[in-house]
Amino acid sequence: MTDFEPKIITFLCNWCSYGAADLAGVSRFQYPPNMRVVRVPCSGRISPKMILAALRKGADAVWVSGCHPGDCHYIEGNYYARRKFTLLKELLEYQGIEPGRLHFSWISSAEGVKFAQVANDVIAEVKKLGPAKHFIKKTPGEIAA
Amino acid sequence: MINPYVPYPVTIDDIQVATEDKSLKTFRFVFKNPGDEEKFSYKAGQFAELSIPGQGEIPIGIASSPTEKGFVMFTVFKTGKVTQYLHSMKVGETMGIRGPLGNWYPWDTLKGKNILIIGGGFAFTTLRSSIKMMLDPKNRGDYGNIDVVYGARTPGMLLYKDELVEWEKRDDIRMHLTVDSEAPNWNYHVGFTPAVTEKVAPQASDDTYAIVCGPPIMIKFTLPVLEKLGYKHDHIIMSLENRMKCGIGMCGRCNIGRELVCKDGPVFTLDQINLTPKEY
Amino acid sequence: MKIYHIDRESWVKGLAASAEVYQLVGPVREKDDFDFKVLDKGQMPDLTGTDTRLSPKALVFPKSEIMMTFSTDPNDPDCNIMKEAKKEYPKRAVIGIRPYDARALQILKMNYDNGDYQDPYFLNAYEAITFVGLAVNSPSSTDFSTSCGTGPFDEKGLDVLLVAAGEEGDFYAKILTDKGDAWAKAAGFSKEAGSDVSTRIEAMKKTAEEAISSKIAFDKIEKKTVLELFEADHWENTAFACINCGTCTYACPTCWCFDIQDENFGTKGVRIKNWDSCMTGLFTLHGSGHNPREHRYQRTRQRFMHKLKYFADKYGEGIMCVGCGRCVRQCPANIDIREICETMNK
Amino acid sequence: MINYTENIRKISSDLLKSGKVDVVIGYKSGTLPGVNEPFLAKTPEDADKLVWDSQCRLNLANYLTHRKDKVGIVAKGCDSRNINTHIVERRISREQVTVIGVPCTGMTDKTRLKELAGGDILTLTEAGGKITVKTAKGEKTADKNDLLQDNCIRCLHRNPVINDIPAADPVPEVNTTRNNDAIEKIEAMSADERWAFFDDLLSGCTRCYACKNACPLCYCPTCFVDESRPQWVGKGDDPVDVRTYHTLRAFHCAGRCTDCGACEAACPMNIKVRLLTGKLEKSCYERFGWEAGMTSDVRPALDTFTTHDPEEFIK
Repeated sequence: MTDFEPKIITFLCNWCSYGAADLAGVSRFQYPPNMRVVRVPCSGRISPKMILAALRKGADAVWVSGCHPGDCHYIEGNYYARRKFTLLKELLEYQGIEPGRLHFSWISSAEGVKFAQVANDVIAEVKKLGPAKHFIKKTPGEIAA
Repeated sequence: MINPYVPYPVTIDDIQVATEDKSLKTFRFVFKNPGDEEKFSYKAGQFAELSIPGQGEIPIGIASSPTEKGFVMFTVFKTGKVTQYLHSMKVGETMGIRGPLGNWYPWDTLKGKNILIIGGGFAFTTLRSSIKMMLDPKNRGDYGNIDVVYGARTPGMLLYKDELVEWEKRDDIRMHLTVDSEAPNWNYHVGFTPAVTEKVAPQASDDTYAIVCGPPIMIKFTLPVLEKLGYKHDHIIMSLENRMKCGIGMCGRCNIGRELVCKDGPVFTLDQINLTPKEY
Repeated sequence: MKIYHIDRESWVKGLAASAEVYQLVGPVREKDDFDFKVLDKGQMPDLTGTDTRLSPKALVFPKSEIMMTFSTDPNDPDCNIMKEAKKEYPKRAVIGIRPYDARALQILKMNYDNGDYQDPYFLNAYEAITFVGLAVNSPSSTDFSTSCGTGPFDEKGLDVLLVAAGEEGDFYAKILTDKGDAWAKAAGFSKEAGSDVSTRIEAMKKTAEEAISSKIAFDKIEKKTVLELFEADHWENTAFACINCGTCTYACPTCWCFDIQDENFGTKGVRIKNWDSCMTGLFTLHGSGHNPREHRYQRTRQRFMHKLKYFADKYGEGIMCVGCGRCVRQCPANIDIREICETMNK
Repeated sequence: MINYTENIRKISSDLLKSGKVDVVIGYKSGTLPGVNEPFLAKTPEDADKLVWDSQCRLNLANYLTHRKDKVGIVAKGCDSRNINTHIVERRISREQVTVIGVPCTGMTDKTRLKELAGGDILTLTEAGGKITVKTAKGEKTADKNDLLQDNCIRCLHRNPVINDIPAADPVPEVNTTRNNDAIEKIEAMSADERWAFFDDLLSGCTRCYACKNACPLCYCPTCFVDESRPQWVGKGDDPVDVRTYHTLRAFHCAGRCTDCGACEAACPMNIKVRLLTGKLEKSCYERFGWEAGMTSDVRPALDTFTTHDPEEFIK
C-alpha cells in the first residue's frame, strides 16, 4: 500500500480552518495534496448526507474542520456540529466503517501549523487503512470497463 | 421489437433565449441518423421526451410544425433538474429525443372549420406548431377563419415574437395579442386573456372549435367565457399536462381516471375531461 | 392435452433433467418467508408455503432493471447516445407459481403491450418463461381469488398446472400449452395419469374453491360512473389509517407502475426502470410544485379506483386484482381492499 | 383489556359530546385477527368502535401531524413521548391535544404471533395475560409476555408521560436496565463483520418506506429520498443506496426516537430496522444523557448542546 494516495474530502469552515489551510500554504508548511477541499460557511452546515455522499463516491476518508468551541462566527454552529458528528461517527462505525475514515478537528485561522499537522496525521492514518472498502456505490457490471 | 425507450440521437442546432426573463429557451434539434426524422413524423399537438443522458427526461410539446423540415423545435421553461441542465447546454452537443408521443389536435375533425386558438404564457408551443401548420399554403385552404388570442404578462414574455408580428400583418389569420398591463410601445390589447377572448372571440357555431392551452388560472377563467359565447363542450379542445416518465402509457402516473394523459391525451375535449377526475 | 402422473422420484429426476434445458425458478424459504429465486443446481423448489411474500412479478418486472447505458465523455464518439443494455433471456421454467399469480402476470402484460408500444424488457422476460403452476389445495383465509376472475386452479396464465395428487409428494401435471408440453418432454415425464384423473382434479378444484370464504363483489362499481365513485364522500375516512407506504403496491402482483432514473458513474451511466408506487407524493408532483394528488387520501383513492374501476372500464376484463391477499396481510395499517371494495360497491 | 376499551370509549364519547375535542384518534378492530386499524372517531357513536388490546402496534402520534382541529388521542407510553416531541417541534400545540393515556403492558410481535400459530390465524383472543390463536390445525395459547415486540420487552416507560385523562391506573414499570443485548452483540463484532451483518439485515428491503411512513418523526415536506438537486440516494435496489437510505432515516430520528417499534411493526419484510435507531438512542443516552420525548419543553438532542459536550474524537 506504499504507493496508495488516498482521496480525502475535506470540509473546511470558511471562517477558520479554510484560512488555516491558506496560511499553511503561504507559510510553506508541507502537507501532501490528498485533500479535496470543500469550503463551507460553518461546520454546522455539514449534514450527514454530505459525508455519506463523499463516501458513496469513493472518498477514502472525510475530514471536517471548524472553529474552536466558543469561536463560531455564528456563535453556536460548531456546538451543534459536535453533537451531530458524535452520533454520526458512532452510527457509521457501528455499521463497520473504520474509525480512521472520519476525522474532525477544530482549527482556527491562525493555526496553519496545526492544519498541516492534522492533515499529515489524517493522511498517514488513511494510508495505513488502505483504500475505502465500504459505502461506495459500485458501478454496475453493464458499464464497468 | 422496437424499444420505445431508446431515444433518437440529436444534435442541438440552435438555441434562442425566448423570453425577457431568460426562463425559456427555444432549442432546435437535428437528427444525427438519416432516416430518424422520417420516423419522427408528427402532427401538431404531440409532444416528445427530451432525453439527456445522466439527467433524465422531460415531456415537452413540439413547437415546430410538421411543415418545417430538417429540424424539430422545442421551447423549454427552466424549472427542474433536467430543464436546468438543458438550459446550460450548448449548440453542437448531443442528446436524445423520444417520440412523437401522445395524440394531436383533431385535425380531421377540424377540417373546414373555423378555429379559435386561445393561449397563455409559455403554453403556446404546440399552438405555434398548429398555426404554422395551418398557415402553410398547402394547408390554409383546409380551414376556415383562424382567430388567435394570445396573452402574456408583458410583451417580453410572449413567445415567438417575430412570427407573431408577421402573422399580425397577414389577412388570413386574426391575431389578438394581449399583455396583463400597459407597456411602452405596445399597440395591441391590454388585459387578461379571458377578458380579451370575451371581446374578440367569434360567436359559437357548429363549425367553430376552440383550442385552449395555458396555465390553470387562465383555463379556469376562459372556460366560462367560452360557455357564455355558446361553445359546446365537445367544441372546446384542451391539452393537459401531468407528471410523466415513460410517455407511452405504461409507467402509470399521468392518469386522469382511466385516461392516460401521455397516450390517450394530452389533447382532450372538455366533454371528455368533464367525465374524468380533475387530477391534473 | 395430456395429464401426467409424477411420483416423488420422477419429480426430482424430471426437475434435474429439465434444468439441463431451462433455468429453473421456484419458491425458496428465505429468512422467515418464501420468495421466488433462481434455483441452484440440484436445489428443489420449496412448495410447502401457500404464497411467496412478494409476488413473482419481479421475474418479469424487476425491482430495478438497467434499460440503457451511456457515456457522457465528450471524447467518446457516442457521447450522450443511449444504448440498449445487453440482456439475455434464458429459457426459464417457473415452478410452483400460484394460478392467480400467473393470471396477474397476464394482467401486467396488458399494460406492457398496449397495442401501440411494447416494453421489450417485460415481454422478452415473459416470453422466455414456461409457467408451471401449482394448484392451491388449501386456500388461505385472505384468498379471495375466486371473486376476481381467477382461482386456486385457474389455468389462464399457465403452461402446466401441477396438482398435488394426494400420495405423498406426487403430482398430476396437466399440460396446457405447447410450451408446457416442451418442458414436460425436457423433464422426461411420460406416465399418463389414469382415466379418472380429470374427475379427480375437478373434485379437488371444487373443494378448494369452496374452501374460499373471503369474497368481494363489484357489480355496482361496474355500473356507477367514475365520478360518482371518485367524488364519494367516504374517501377521507376510508383512507384515514393509510400511511401511504408502498407495501401494498410492491407486494401486489398486478401493480405495474414504474419510475425511470438515470445514474451516473464518472463519465458513464445507466438508465434504470425501478418499481414505483402511486402512494408517494413524488409520483405525480409537477415541475411547478403543483401536485394533483397532494393529500394522502387522494393517493389511496387512486390505488383503489385504478384497481376496481379504471382498469375494469378500460380493458373490460374484470378488476386489476387477483385476490391473492398479500396487501391485506402485509398492510401495516389494515387497509383492506375487500372492505374498500364493499364500501365502493354500496 | 376490556376495561381499557370501555374506558377509552367512555372518555372519548364524553370528550366528543362536550366539544372539548373535534375528533379522537384511536384504534378500531381490524379486518384480520391480530390487527387493529387506526381510526378517527368524529362522533360519540364512532367512539363506540374504539378498541384497545395488545395489537395496537402503530404509533398514533403519526396521525397528529397535520391536524388543525382539537384532537383527542389514545396514547401508550411511547406514543405519548412522540406527542411531546410533536409539541416541542411545533407539529401540534399542547392546547390542541387531549391525551387519553393508556398504561401499556406491551404489544405482541406480528412474527412471534405467526410463529406461535404456525399457519393462517383464524381468530385471536386475549384474556388474563394470555393470547390464544386458532388456526385450521387447532388452538395455541401463550403468555403475552412471551410474544412481545422487542422494543416492548425493553420498554422503560410503559406509562404515558403526558396524560390528560388516564384510561386506567398506571402499570408498574418492569425494566430498570438500559442494556440492549442485540446492539451490544453487534458492537462486539469486527468492523467487517458489522458491515456484513447490516448488508444481510437490509438485503430484503424493497424501499417501500413503510418504516419512515409509520414513523411520527418523519414529516419533512420533502424527504431526502425525494430530493433531486442534488440527489443524495439512488432509488433502486443497490445495496449502498439501501444502506444510505436506512442510515440517513435512522439519523434523522436521532434524539427523537422513542423506540415505539412502529417501523419494525410496519416493515413487510420484517427487517429489524431498530438495530439502527436503537444505536442512536443508546449513543444519545451515553453521550448526552438524553431520552427523547420525556417533556414537552426541551429541544431534542441534536437541536441543543452544552459547552462541555464530549469531543474526545475531535482533533
